[in-house]
Amino acid sequence: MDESRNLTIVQGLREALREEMLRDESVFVMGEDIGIGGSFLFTLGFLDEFGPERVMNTPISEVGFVGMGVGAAIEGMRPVIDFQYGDFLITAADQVIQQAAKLRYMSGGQVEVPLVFQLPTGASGRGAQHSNSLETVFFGVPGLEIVTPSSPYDAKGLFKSAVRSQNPVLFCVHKHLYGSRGRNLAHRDTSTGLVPDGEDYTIPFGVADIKRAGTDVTVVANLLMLHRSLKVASGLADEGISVEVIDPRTLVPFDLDSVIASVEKTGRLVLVDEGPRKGGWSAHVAAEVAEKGLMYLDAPIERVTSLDTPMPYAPGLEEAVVPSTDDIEAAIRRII
Amino acid sequence: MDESRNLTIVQGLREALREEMLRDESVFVMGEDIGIGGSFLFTLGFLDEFGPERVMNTPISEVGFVGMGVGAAIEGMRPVIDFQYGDFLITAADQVIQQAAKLRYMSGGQVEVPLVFQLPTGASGRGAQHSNSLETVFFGVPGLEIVTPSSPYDAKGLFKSAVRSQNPVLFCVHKHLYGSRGRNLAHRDTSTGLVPDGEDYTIPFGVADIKRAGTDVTVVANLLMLHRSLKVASGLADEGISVEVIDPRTLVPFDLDSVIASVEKTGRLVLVDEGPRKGGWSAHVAAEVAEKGLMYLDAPIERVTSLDTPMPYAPGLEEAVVPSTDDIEAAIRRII
Amino acid sequence: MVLIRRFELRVNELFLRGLIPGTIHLSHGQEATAAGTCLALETNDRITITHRGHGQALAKGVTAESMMAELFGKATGCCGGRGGSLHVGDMSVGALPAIAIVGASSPIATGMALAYKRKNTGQVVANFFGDGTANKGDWHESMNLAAIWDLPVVFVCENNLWAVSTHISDTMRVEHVADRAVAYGMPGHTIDGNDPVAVYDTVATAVDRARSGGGPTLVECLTYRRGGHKRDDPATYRPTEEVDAWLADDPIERFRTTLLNGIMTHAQLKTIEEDVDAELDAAVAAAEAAPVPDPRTVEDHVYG
Amino acid sequence: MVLIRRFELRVNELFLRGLIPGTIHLSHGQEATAAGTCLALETNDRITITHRGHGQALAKGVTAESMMAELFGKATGCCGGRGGSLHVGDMSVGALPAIAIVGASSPIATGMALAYKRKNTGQVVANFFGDGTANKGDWHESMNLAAIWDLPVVFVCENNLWAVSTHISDTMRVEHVADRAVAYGMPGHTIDGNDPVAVYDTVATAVDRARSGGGPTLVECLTYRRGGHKRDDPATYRPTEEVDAWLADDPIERFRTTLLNGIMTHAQLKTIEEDVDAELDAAVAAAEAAPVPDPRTVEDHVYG
Ligand SMILES: Cc1ncc(C[n+]2csc(CCOP(=O)(O)OP(=O)(O)O)c2C)c(N)n1
Ligand SMILES: Cc1ncc(C[n+]2csc(CCOP(=O)(O)OP(=O)(O)O)c2C)c(N)n1
Ligand SMILES: [Mg+2]
Ligand SMILES: [Mg+2]
Repeated sequence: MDESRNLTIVQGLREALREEMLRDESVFVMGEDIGIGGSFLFTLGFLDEFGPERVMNTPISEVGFVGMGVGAAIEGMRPVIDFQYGDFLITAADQVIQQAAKLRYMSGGQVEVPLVFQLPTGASGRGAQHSNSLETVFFGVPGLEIVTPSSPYDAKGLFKSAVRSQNPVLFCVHKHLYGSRGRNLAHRDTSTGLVPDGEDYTIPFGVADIKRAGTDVTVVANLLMLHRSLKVASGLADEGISVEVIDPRTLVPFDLDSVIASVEKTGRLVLVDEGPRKGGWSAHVAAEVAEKGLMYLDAPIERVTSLDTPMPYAPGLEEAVVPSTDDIEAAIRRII
Repeated sequence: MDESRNLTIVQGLREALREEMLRDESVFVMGEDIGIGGSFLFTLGFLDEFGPERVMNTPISEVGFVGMGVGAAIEGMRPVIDFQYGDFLITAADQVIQQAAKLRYMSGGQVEVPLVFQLPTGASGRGAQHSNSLETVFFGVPGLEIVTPSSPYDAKGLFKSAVRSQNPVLFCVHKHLYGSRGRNLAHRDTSTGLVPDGEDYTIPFGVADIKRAGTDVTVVANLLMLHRSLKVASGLADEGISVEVIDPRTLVPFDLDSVIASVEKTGRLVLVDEGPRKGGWSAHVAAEVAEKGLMYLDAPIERVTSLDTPMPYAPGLEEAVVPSTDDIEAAIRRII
Repeated sequence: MVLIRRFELRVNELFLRGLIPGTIHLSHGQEATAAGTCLALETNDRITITHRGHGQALAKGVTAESMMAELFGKATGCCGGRGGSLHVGDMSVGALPAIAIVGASSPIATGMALAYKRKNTGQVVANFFGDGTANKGDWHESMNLAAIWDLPVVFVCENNLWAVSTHISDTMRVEHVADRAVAYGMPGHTIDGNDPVAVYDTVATAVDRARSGGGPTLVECLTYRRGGHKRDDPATYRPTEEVDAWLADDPIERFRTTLLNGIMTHAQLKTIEEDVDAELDAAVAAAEAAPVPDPRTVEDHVYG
Repeated sequence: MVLIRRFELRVNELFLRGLIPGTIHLSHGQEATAAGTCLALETNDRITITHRGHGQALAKGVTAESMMAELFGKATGCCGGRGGSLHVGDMSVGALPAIAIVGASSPIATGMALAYKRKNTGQVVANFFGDGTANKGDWHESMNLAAIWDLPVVFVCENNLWAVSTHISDTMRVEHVADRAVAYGMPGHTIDGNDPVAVYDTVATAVDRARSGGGPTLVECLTYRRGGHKRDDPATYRPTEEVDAWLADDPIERFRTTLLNGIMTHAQLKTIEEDVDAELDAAVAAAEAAPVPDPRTVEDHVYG
């Protein structure tokens, strides 16, 4: 592949949205201040290219424009709604949980709601109200699809699938992984990557990706935690500990089969999730494995999660709450 | 105890609120149409006894009056907010998740938010938008306490603790368990019960109650599912299968020790939760046991939950979604 | 209007006989608002429906048969039995299945209007809502967004003075919901919602305006519930004088008088009533006979 | 006002030097609104603070020292380092730690006012918010609730014409936020927010009204951000003429001229500036020297 195509996630997303908008007239994007690119520069340049009808700057009215997305989707449009911080979607939770996710079902299949939310997620030094893990908050809602990409290649392919999905999709990207200009980019070595040029590929939902193969222990991690886990895995390799790192890529649907197949091989499972300890995808996966894969386990299932606190502001406190590479390594060592 | 004191849950709650309002001037109640008792007649007669200043009928403005509850609590009041259906709290999710739950922490302990939500929860034949398990929706939010009483005695004692708590409390009561006039009351034999007269008792949060002792398998269940589980347990007793039924009573804090102690004894665990399969308290408890109590398990951890669908209206479909006594019995038999 | 009235009374009866599960919110007394509004719309225009939505749905053309079956929770219902009374609707006649969360349909209607504008279809959507709904932030945001983007939506308030047991004068300091339109730079009208002609005229003007790119209008129709909020509510909280005055002003009786004044004959009206009764008899019979949904399909329609 | 201005410029500098983590929203240019409002309040009155809240907090009496330490994420900060720039505040001087979700503080302020009314304390709360916030349903619901219950709250809009990069004229069809007060039956005033005396006078009247049981008032203060929305925003979306006109109307320069007109001398003003600089030097030094919060305390204050 063309080495100049070593992109960041936001670049991959931007390409995906642009290509989808060129391909399909019904795709449009709305959100706050997206005329200047939005908070993570996801729509940088789009207003010039597509004009204000397809790149709609909204007032600060989340219930209003999320509900509008639902209505426009019902009537055949494919809205993409950009959030400056995914946290603000909580102010429109009813439109997500009670409307978007349920209208298809409660109408007996009469309507569908193809709608994508672009949601910066996770902690990034901004304190309690700007650090929710949206993929945790909305995890248990039937009718939603939830995507958490961790590489530019995945992000682009998954985003195209999101736009083409007939369901509401929460597309959650960690704030430290976009790589937008002026923003902190964590783990540049693993969080940037090659993306093919001009190829219209998609990545299906519900297919996990083994980001690193291994035989001694299975680690399932996503978003920022995937990169921390990869780092730990490569450190442990020097000691001869072989860690398999699985990126579920989508949380709903979740590729449980791949996780269980890996556990069957390794006998050990560590789940790494930036959300708080109570609930979230990692609790669900642990529960599923404890029911369907208990016979393969040679050790307790370890979960590495944030502490059950709101997110503190001071950098040292935030570090104490969110799983670190040390925490991940310790969990692996506990069961090996 | 006085046999005439065989109460329903709503009677227990009403007594608790009344006694707390008499005891403490700062307690007041607000909500929609509570002047006529509210949807489940929780405040029946309160307007006459306490007047409109302490029994505030609100407009349909959930964000507004929930936020007002937060503000009033900060300034030393103890608001109780009554919901007609807990589902409508989702329209005020930001005030719960981002404000009430976090203000104490992000202010460094400068403020506290003692605030109780009275939330009818679960499915009751009204279709998708009136059947959310609120205890699932808000389960993972650090800073909230979540209570799910299943008997009048517990309800009264827990409600008093809720009013006296310094934290925001979601007090979730199953719609089929109130026993309000004109409403369906499920499992009258176990869901009504004796409540002592004139005794100012409280039940602490985080202490599970063994509703039925047993030795072969541990069932943890709450709300309507507790009563279904008790029914199954008494049926299985005839076959000589001894089921221990634990009612966690509060989900946050959760009394994990009691569950693990029971599993140590029985070696088998079934969790019964009306919420959908993905997430919720039962996934969390399964994950915790798979981490901290794996060595005690002689069989996979079974979870019996609703299907991952919005709630359908037709009675036969709702029954297919929500765990039945048959589903619970089958899960127990699978691991015994 | 006669169909709505008799449908509601029939439903009430069936409910009391235990044939309809769940809960119901009847709209008898408010027929003129639903009928007048929907008459001003084309078939491919849309409405959004409230929790008190049977009348709105019938007025837009949802059949009594498919709706009755839905209320019975049958597979032949307009939502296949998945919706129930709180979610009736039929997209094939332009009636979005009802949204039972107060205020939540206003932004959705606004978004539907956005789609019409973008796709240049010339369609219009009427968003029904109640007086109590105008205190919900969702509604406020929608009014503003529709206004700034000149979207083809007509906001139709069924102001029946009460939100459950709470009188409008206890929830707002303005007299009329339409007084709030000015905050969004939108025209607002308060009209007699028990006069189907007045409703038709005002909504038709608003629809024309919307269709021609003139943007949204708020039409507030003054009307009244003839019953309680829902089936088990005796509505004793309403002052007798108010109830008496409004019940005396029955939209159907009034319109009957108008029609008998040279437009239609007694015999013609009688025929309408008989047709309606026959239609309802058939609807009930069909609903009773229809199969319940197959539980094995319960996971259909969660995802597409 | 001088303290606010210099605090903000100092913070900007420290941020660029990498000493302040997180993000910051500066309020220089808007000093007169914060100062005029808080001067009209008693110490035991309250304010709620926005994301752009340093000025509001300082005006209410939060010390530069405790706020600077908070911005540095230090244990001595007003929120013990748990809050940061987005959540500054100090209840001991009546400043509720800031709420960074747009619109969310309005219902909370309204509820605080309810407590004062119920407990008969005679207190008043001023709820600061921006022009962009008036499009949020949360705000709408609060305005209405405060109005129907005559609660002692003053809604103070800092209308700086922009919400991030979005001009007020693109988000509402009315010219002024205060034009919306009529929808709630509440008095609304639009005033020169760069004139501390005008702000003081109007807010003081509103506070008196609130304190005496007259209910809430909406005061819209026209003002301007001297910088971008946040630290990395060059604000190039704003038209040059608009920027030039507003920057020329500096509230501090203007008030200086007023004061020099016989009220204070150059020397006195100079002393103020020197005192402020000394205070800020001390605040920065203290913040730099202060300890970071102990990670072992990280789980404190989740529950009480
Ligand atoms: C957000 C929300 N809050 C509360 C309810 C419960 N509820 C259903 S209808 C209703 C009253 C609605 O009043 P109004 O808008 O005037 O309509 P009406 O019932 O008079 O037709 C209420 C409070 C709800 N469905 N949704
Ligand atoms: C609910 C919500 N949506 C979006 C944001 C992101 N945001 C922070 S400040 C801001 C602009 C606010 O504008 P305005 O109310 O005019 O205040 P100003 O910044 O001009 O002081 C936005 C969109 C937020 N914090 N909360
Ligand atoms: Mg009404
Ligand atoms: Mg502004």
